[in-house]
Amino acid sequence: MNNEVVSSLGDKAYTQPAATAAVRARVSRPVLEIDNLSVQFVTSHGTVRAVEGLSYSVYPGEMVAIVGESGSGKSVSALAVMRLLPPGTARIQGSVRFDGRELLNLDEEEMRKIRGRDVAMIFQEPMTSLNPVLKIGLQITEPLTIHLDMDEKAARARAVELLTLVGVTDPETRLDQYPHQLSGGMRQRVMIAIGLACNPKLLIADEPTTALDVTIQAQILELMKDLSRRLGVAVVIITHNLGIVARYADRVNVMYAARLVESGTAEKVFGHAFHPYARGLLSAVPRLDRGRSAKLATIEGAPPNLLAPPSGCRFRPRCRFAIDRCQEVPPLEPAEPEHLAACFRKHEMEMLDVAGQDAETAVKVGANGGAAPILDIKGVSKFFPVRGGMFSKTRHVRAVNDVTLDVKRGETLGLVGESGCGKSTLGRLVLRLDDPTAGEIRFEGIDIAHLKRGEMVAVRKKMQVIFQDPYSSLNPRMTVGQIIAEPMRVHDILPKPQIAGRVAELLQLVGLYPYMALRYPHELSGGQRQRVGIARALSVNPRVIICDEAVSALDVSIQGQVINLLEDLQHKLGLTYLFIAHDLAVVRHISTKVAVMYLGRIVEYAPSDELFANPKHPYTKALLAAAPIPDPVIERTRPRTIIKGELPSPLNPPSGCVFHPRCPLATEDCKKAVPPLRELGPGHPVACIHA
Amino acid sequence: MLWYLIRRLFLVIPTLIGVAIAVFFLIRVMPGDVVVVKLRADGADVSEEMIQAERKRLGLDKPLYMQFTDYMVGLAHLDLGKSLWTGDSVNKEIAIRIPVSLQIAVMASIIAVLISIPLGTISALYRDTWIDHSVRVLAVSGLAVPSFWLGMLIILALLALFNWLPKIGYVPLWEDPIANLSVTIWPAISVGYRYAAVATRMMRSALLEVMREDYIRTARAKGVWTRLIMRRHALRNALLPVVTVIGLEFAFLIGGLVVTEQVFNINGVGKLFVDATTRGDFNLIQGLVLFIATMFIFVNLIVDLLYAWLDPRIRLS
Amino acid sequence: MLRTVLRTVIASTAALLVGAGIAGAQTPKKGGTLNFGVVAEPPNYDCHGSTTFALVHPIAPHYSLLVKFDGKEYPKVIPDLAESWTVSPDRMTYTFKIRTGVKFHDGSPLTSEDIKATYDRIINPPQGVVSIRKAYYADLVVEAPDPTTVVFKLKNPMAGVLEALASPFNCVYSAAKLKENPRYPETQIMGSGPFAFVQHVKGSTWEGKRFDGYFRKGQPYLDGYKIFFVKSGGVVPGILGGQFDAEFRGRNPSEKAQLLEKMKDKLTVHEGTWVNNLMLVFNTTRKPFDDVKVRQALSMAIDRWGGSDALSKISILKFVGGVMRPGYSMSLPEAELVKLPGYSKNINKSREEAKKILEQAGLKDLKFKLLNRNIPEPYTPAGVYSIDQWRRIGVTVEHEQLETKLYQERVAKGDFDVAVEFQADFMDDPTAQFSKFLTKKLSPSGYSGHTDTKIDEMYTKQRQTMDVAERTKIVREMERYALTQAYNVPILWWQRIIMYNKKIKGWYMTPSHYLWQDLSTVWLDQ
Amino acid sequence: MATVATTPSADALPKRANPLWQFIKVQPLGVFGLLIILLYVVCALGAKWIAPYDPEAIDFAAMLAKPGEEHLFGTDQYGRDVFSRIVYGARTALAVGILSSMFGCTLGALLGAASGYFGGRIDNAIQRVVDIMLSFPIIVLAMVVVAVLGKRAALGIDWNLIAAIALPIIPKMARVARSSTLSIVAMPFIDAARAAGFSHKRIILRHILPNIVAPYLIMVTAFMAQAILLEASLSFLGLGVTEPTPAWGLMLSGTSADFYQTAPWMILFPGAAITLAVFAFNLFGDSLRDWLDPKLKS
Repeated sequence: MNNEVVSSLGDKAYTQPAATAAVRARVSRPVLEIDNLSVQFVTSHGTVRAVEGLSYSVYPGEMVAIVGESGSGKSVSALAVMRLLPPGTARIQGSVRFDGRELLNLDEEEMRKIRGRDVAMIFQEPMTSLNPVLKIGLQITEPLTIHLDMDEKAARARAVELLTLVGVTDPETRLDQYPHQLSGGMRQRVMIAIGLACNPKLLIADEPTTALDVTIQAQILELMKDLSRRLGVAVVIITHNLGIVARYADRVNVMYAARLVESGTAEKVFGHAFHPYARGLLSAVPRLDRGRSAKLATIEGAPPNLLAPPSGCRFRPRCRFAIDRCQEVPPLEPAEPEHLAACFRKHEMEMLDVAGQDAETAVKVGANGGAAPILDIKGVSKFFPVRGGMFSKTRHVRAVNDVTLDVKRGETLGLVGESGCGKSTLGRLVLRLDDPTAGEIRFEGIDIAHLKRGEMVAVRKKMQVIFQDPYSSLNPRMTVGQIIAEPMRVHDILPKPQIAGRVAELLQLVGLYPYMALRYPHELSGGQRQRVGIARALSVNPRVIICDEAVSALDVSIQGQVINLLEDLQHKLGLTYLFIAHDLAVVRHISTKVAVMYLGRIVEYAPSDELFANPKHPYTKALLAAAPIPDPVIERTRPRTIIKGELPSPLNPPSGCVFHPRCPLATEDCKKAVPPLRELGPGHPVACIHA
Repeated sequence: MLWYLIRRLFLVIPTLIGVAIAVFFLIRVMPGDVVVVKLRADGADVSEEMIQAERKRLGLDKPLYMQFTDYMVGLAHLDLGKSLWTGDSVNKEIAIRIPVSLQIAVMASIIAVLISIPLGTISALYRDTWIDHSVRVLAVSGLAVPSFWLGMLIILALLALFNWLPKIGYVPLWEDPIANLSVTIWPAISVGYRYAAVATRMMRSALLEVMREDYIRTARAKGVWTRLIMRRHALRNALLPVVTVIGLEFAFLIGGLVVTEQVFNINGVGKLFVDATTRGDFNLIQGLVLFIATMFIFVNLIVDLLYAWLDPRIRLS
Repeated sequence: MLRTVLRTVIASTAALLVGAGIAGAQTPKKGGTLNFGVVAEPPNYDCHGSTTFALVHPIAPHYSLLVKFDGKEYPKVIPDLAESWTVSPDRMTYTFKIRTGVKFHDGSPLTSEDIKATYDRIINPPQGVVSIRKAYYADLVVEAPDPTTVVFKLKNPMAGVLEALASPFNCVYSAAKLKENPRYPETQIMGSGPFAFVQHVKGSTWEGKRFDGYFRKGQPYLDGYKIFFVKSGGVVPGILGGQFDAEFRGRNPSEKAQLLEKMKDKLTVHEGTWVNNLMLVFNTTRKPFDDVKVRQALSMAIDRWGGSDALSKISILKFVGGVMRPGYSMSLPEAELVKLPGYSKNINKSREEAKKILEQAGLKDLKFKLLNRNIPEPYTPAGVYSIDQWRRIGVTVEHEQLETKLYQERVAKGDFDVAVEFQADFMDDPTAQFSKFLTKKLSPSGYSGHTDTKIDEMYTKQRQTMDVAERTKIVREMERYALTQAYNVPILWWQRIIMYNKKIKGWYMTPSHYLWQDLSTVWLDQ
Repeated sequence: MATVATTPSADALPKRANPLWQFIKVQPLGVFGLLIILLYVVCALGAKWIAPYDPEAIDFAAMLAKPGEEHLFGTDQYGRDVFSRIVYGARTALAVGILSSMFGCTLGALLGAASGYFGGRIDNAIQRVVDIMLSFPIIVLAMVVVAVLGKRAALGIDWNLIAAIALPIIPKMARVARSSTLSIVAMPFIDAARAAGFSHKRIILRHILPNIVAPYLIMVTAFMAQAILLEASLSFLGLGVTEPTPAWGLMLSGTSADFYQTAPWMILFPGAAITLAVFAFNLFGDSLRDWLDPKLKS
């Protein structure tokens, strides 16, 4: 819908060093000073200490990031600043000073006057954060009429101005549209426009891009950074994405289990973190700029339950370097100028952790190059019919369009692309959860695309799947043991008496304990559930496992654990993976070969290292450019080509090369014919006439 | 929107035809003979021969398929046939009874809407206070009290307090509004209570749900004052499910009327239906059932359209 | 030979006036509209094809009859269109002198032709016309030798001819109009009665206005009447609310109590017997009801005298009687009645005996189903009461209350154990009252299915016996026999309670709710 | 790697609490409803011992007695004890309410689950039938069914009445079950089951049905309330239970209607009994929904 929209920043690279911003910030008074803030929720199960002793400041024009895994209290702290937490259940203590005024003492009416005028907030889900039954115009002008007493005409004019500012084309028309008529990216731009309406001094963005695709994420973040600098608005950005922090934040606050564990400038925190959690986090995240050389370092275990957190340092149970003293709460103290950490052993860390960095190298098993492909996909398409009106023709969503791929035994094929590109559908076709419209899918030489239901059973024992959402991929009414045993029972893999033993074995294999067989899924954490999903897949001794966004929903530290597990299993059991993901870094880390999909088609296909080192297709390049790397030093020197526009509707794909409307290299020829895959290197086909 | 309307209208047709067919065959397997009831009503000694003659006169001796064809042909002309009891056309029989039933139904709906929206809103706003609790108790009771019993209690109360009983017989509103309302208001309250209760509950829970929505948080973050949040942001969204419930509950309203018209001696569609069933007047029953079902289908159609109109996500797609 | 021109106004013989004082010989006042309720609505307007009071109450004022029952001196038959009549000595020819100058509502004169056409329509209905009582008149041949004379000739001897001709359903129609359309009475009203038709709002009201050309000079007194069709429960509110002032079918004692409480001094109340009863029909084709002993035992279990006291307070069931209405000249006197099984005043003895009989028959734990209509008054109390009575002798009875149409079907098919039937007609004549006691061969409503032709023989005999004393003897013998055989046994006879606003005068209560409803003598004292 | 120590957190998870205790703690109103229901159940089962009089015994000496020591809730026109009739009436109400609701919901759930799981033509056909059935207001459908089927009593229960009350429930439950099934079919664990090559039967029985138990239970309780109300309405119209069987709706109908203006206790108490029963089922149903519906949980 919005292909024509061009990012307001175009191809501008980031040139101003972050340090200057920080220095400039020092000279003025902080916009926001948070001191010893704590938030508690009283629930029927007990008191949840969601935020404890949080202190930080934000200076004008500065972008401060708050990083942490889910449940670490980062969003709650932001809502507490805005006093938007439900009044009955939340207990807020400490001090929040905005422009010198103590916000926590204000009465509701005074606070209301500050909200939206001096402090604005942007939320994660642009889909649900806009009122579906009100026009965009009204939603933008609302703060203007409320806080600035503008009349309707003036407010409308300002709204047009704001929409132009955030890069929404045709703003006049947009004002009379409803949120559902806009794309996700557009909605988030509208949210930003609402936030900026009254020229606030502080903008709090709570995971503003988590729900968006990587290319759109880059557009939105660039916009925010640019606006922050141009308008001098201080920005607090809450995120779990370390790459974003590295690329955009001036200063970083790392939260763990309701407390701040490390705080400092981006360079210093990313350069040499002091707190073992921060260090672990940084090494646990797969990096786009590193190949599949090393196993990911992981933080074992899971974050504590905030109903009954461990005493002392909250990280103690997971910390390799914990000492007796850690039973006291470590204060957040400067470890060096502008760099604070809450760890008693912060100064020894540099020394201690080196030993830990003994990541095994060369885990790589090269694909046995000559072997015949175990999975051979030829010209597969899947069109979903969409019923139009009563009198209009049935149209088709071309979810997968003429895809050809092959996977060799023991290999991992990574399949990347943005949401809606058809990668999951392709996975479902391979599993025969959907029937392909055309083409053939050969598994061990048999075309399974046309097998009957009964004949598929034999294949199904050899091909299994792991899904993204660890919450809904396990039947909530069955115990873990039943879930894992079920395929074995049904397919008579093992004699009945041996099944229980095998379940215990499998649980251990995936890093769980046999006693967990009696638990129900909801009694496990997300990471544990994903392990159960893996155990279930392994129960039939499969050859191939389709991993459909298998780690996307997990927190960074857990994600690292699961990725390592998958790699281990591959070595042990000689598994072949089809790894579907949108996170380029994860794909790079785990895959031997990578295929990039766009709008139902493969646009580029190459061995992993080759693809990331030498991307040919402009879309691949754009994807890589848009994905931030969790290293501010690298980020600040990386040229950033932000791809414009958004993904077109697969109902009505562009003619010729489907990427041409967004492509910087596009010419008239691109609109004419679908570009064929051309071999531009050994095993490196690309579908672009300009590459 | 226009397309939506047309499409919805077209979808109604097969349902109506299905209803018509189902009604016909359902009724034909109904035991009992209208002729016997009619001729032996007061116990007269009626010979079998006489009964057969009457059956023939009413066309009940025709084979089923012929009766069915006549019925469907009639329907195509919007003709529901003739009452086997009175010999008058079913259309006419129904038309006579519509005004009073319709008026009561409309009044009950108005009562429901007028009560439920403010009450549900207040209840949600003052959640978990005594106001909320009393509204909820009132609402849950509304679901529990049988409308006919409520009607009897109203009569008892009127008799005890004012020594006055509602009159019988319907005077059109425009002829004598006071006489009209003194007849219709009581059954309207009897059946409207449940209606109001259901809508109040829906209003309350919808509003509470809406208040948890992200866009309400957005509005608060914008600094919109609470009353404006309620009016502009919450109410319109919360009304959507309430509108649906009002449509669905219309069926209950009709059901309530069937029983309550007995209590208040209202010469309405409900009473006609009960009479027709007791008499076994096939044509009238099938005509009435078809009529009521059609009404219900159309009320829901209107509600759907209203919903679509209120919700831009449907209106503009 | 009977010849009656009785016109004195005296207190109703059958009516007991409560709280109303004695209706003195006041001079009727003219004017006003009589508003009254009717608890059912006629399906169509044809008297000949109907059996219901729902037709009589709205329609009787529109039509004249040949002769009619006297409201004040029931069961005396008095002239209506007939001025006088003679009966031949062999009682096989009845000659009626018709009034002159009688006009239909459309102004056309009424002659003997119209009466002949009417009775021809009743006796030999043309195609498409329903005449329910045609069998009753099958022995009659009608002639109209001149415009003022109608002659009925009997093919066989028949008792009670005059009473039969006084049927309120024998509305006299216009011969000319019948010729045009023999079915006109179904949808149109065109008679010669005291009131002309105004309108019928379905489910709601019926209106008539005075017919100035009515043949009785000075009558009717009313300007018109308006009927409100209400459910039974709507009568009391209707009268209390002042919407209408009377209901002429009959109310139950609790309604009487309610109305008396609220409008004591403004109410006239009549109470008396009613030519209606509820009876138990035993299905003699089923065991054990084929056994006369069992039937008697079941009848004996029912305390009629005690039930009369109690049920009369809550329902319209009241009088203990046999096949004939208690108090009617041909009925069995009480002294004889109490000797019959089930009528003993010593209920305990009676029950003991019943128990013994059942025990002897090996039916100690007898279980059966009682089929009944689901009409609250008086069927439900009758059912509930009977079941309770049977329980006292250890018999378990399940109550099957069905909608009338389903009930009718089951009874007609003979698919029941015991059923609660009712007997109702506009007169006490045994020929009408015994129809349900006969074999199926003779009567379609001989539901008990017995094949005892002795009753049939006695029935035919009494019908043909024209001497009243002789006939009474046969009838009493027949009643004794029928009650002893107990194919059908009456439970209780009904009480008729009529209440209306005191301002209504000139209405007399007969034991039948079908009679004296032409409203020609009714006036309003206001 | 395989020996990773993962699970200090597993033990930190809240212990599996006793669900009944949980319910009592979180849903006091629901417990209140449940207690009332239990009270009725006790009445129904122990009617013999609780009721001071035989509910069908006529005693004209005590006709229309006012509530008092002798007769707690007074007597009706036959002198029958109203309190005893209400106690026994719980049998009818609960039997009809529970049985019809269970039959209706079970049939509806099966239809809905089949409709949602198989989709396509089967779904279309079932949906059309459901649409048609839903076009009749409940009482109208029930009345026609009662009229069509007549009465068929066995074990002291009129099964045709139960069928008549159950029938209108079927399409409503089918709708709910279908949408629940659709949302469950969309869940990855169903895909996992299909990918594992399980049969339709196994998927429906093991994976879908157990997961629509919650909406099923919620609907069963909700419809029990409706069924009791519907039975009362039908009995009131003279189409349900017959005299002298004690049933609440019946106690308000027929000849009782002639007496209630002078003997109001005859209708006050049975009506209150209906109201309280429906109230209790609604209260319990609401709480059950709040408790079982994960959407509203947080």
